[in-house]
Amino acid sequence: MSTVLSALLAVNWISWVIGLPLTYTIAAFLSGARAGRMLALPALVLSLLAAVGLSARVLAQGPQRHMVGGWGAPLGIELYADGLACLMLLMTAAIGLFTGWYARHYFARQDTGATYFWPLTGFLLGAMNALYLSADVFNLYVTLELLGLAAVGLVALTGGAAALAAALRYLLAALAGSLMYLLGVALLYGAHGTLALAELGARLVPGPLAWTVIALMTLGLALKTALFPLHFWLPPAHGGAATPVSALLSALVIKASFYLLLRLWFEVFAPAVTIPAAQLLGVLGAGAILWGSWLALCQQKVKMIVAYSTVAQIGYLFLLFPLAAYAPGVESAWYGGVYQAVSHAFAKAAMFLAVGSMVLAAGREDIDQLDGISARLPLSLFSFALAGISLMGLPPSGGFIAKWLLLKAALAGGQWWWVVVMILGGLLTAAYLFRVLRHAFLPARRGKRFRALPPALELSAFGLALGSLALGLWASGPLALLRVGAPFAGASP
Amino acid sequence: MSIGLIYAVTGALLFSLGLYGLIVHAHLIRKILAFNIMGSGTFLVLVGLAQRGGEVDPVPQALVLTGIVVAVSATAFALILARRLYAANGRCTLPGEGEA
Amino acid sequence: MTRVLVGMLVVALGALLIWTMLGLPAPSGRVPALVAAHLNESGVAHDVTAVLLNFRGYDTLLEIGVLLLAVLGVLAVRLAAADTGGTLPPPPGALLRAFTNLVVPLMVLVAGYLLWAGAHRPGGAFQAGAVLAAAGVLLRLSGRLPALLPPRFWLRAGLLLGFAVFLAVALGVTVAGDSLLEYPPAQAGAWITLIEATLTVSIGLILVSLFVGAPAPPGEAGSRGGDA
Amino acid sequence: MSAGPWLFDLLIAGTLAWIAWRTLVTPDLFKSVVLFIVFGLLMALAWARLAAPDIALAEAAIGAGLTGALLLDAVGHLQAARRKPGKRQ
Repeated sequence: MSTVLSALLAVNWISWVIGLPLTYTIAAFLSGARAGRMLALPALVLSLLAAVGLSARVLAQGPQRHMVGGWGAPLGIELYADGLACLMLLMTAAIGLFTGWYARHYFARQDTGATYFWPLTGFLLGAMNALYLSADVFNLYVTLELLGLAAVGLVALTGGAAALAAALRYLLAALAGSLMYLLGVALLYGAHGTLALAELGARLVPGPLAWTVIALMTLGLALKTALFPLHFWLPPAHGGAATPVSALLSALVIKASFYLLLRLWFEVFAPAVTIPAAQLLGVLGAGAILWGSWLALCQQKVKMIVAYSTVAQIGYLFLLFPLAAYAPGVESAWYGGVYQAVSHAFAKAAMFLAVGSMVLAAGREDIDQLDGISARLPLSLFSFALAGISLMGLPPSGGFIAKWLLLKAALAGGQWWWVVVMILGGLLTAAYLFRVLRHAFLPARRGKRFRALPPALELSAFGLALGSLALGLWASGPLALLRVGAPFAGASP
Repeated sequence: MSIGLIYAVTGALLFSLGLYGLIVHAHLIRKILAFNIMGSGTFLVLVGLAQRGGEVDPVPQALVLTGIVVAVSATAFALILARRLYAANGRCTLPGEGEA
Repeated sequence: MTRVLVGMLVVALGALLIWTMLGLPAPSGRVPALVAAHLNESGVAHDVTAVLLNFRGYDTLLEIGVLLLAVLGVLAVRLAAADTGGTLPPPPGALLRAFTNLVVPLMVLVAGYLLWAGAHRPGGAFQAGAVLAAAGVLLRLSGRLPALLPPRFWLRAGLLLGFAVFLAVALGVTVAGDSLLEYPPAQAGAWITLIEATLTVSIGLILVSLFVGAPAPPGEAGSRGGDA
Repeated sequence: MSAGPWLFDLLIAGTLAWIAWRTLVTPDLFKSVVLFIVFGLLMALAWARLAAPDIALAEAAIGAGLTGALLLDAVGHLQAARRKPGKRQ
């Protein structure tokens, strides 16, 4: 038994985490929509297993370094898997699996766009896995572009003028963001002669170059993460896409650029970042929470409510930066911010899938057409409510743990004003979520017809909602994984 | 000032010009042109700055080759989206940005 | 008003960038020295090719993915049948046909030369692929490339070939126990030649597909009858 | 290093910036695209001056050639469509 285990631990999981989704993409494009659909679940399960295998290895042996081509930095590209990377990989694989399950049945119903959904999704997941594992700033640029083009392709799948405009707006924003990031890469290589994250972290010194690089890269990645007031591209893209696409984009894709920002700020920029810069990110985060929640409250279309909710929830991620700027709160802030990224992913994917089912059943997208949903789709509505608990930050949910850690950091650092923002944000979140629930609990109007849905559409959303709950009930596991190789070794949140 | 630095400075100018065009132009093809100019500027900084000492550095040269391929991919995709949008609603601009 | 504001901001950005760059000390030259030191282990004699296909081959693998994604995107955002009018060439004149007859074989030769040259001097799969694509565009303009798209099975296989071979090699060498893309030193040259040759074909096909524009998806191949 | 090649590089650099500016502000879209292709060819020259012949080849073939062809095709298509009376569907 132990030999089997040690053999499994010795497997080169990093290669497979990246290789499996890309191999699936080739198969899905080569053999067309039907094969793509049939192979999706096996490929997604294998990807999840590879992520689990890598995480087990990281838990057992500590962070893993992988020198692509055997060269090592600075000549070659290095990959690096620590607890943070593993948690993001697990999140991506789990949400990819449930969303893929949903999509199998969603696209069986309405076939437009199904042909290219599968290969594009394979690229999307492969690009995210590659991004989470890369330890080279230029290689990260290539993964960002791979991710951006795959995401835009998925948005455009629906066809129609609105989807095309949303896709173009998204594409132009993503390209501008990538080029700002790439200019930062050019300055870093020019100044320090290396592209490896670890080496750059050791060489960066405070000064005009460091500050210019920080400004360019942070601006580019904030644009890609849709941080207020750069969120203009997000609602039409996320709210207008096909439902499984909305879930993938809102839950996962924005987390990739946020993750990169986190890595850069803590592992490369740390010696040169200033407290005002961190406070500025926090102020924008606060703006996102309040403005995004307010706009969510004003929307008429259900999917747009969920999309604006993403704009607001992104704000919490950015509170991490000012909260971590003062020593007493730094650990809680870091763990809280990362936990917010993961629990928001599960809750938001569940919410988009549940809302998508409601829209599909009712045949309309407007919030006042949801009457009768509580009787017709109780499981979807329940999933929506469970996910809402996490978004509001109520116990027992992953969102509660995340916001609790952030509050703890705010109090430890004496920054009470962020507490006020978080409480206001929670109240606004409750307001827009209850607005949806209220409409859904109204009795169906006379003669209203619903489309029958395959149970998988409801069950996959429910699975994700349970996941967002489980993150609150069993938080010690993910937090233990996060601790492996965290910027503050050995400490617990 | 070395040859490398001359082109790196030019690259910074082109990046700024391109960014300006990308923001202020409403016409989609102009935005795509501006993006390409911004990209060329970035590439010049990448190679020029690394070669400011006069020594040839093959690494940034290889990175720029990769970057050029990425840029043409993005351009082709953006153009097809723009043409398709024009076919759908007869406009060459994004909604809310007006016809310029 | 917006223009003035944006203008001031980008002028400030440009000035900041230039001021930053002018203040930098001379580069260390560490990485170029490393490239030169390991060039003879890379399997090729030209340094840029060595970086592209060996030292940083992983970047190139993902970059072919970006190219494929552009094709996927173009296919996904297919134009309505009426809209392909712009990409349809006018009936070819006799001159164009004669020119094509003369030039296309020449271009194939040039592509082959560029591919071969890449191992020891400037050139390689990308430039060769681009020349092949130009030949394809010429054939297309003179009406010799009927119904290239929508992509049937074999065309899709051609589009994927370079990426698939590259990925298979990258993963294949890990099964033997080494890192991703770690060619056995003695065989590096052979693997790179295989990868470059297949990449050239795929890059050529991908670039032509991007130019030919958005066709109907494979599922509708029968009903549309070509890309017109 | 003598002043001669230096001046040549400054000339290329200045022309690049000027053509980029003209590309962005020229009212006629078709002329803009033609200027952009000229810009790409000048970029190839700049790459040659930076001792980067690989990029010069790729820039001429892909940057100026293919991107230019794609843009010309798109502009020609849009202008042809615009000349027809009524909106296309």
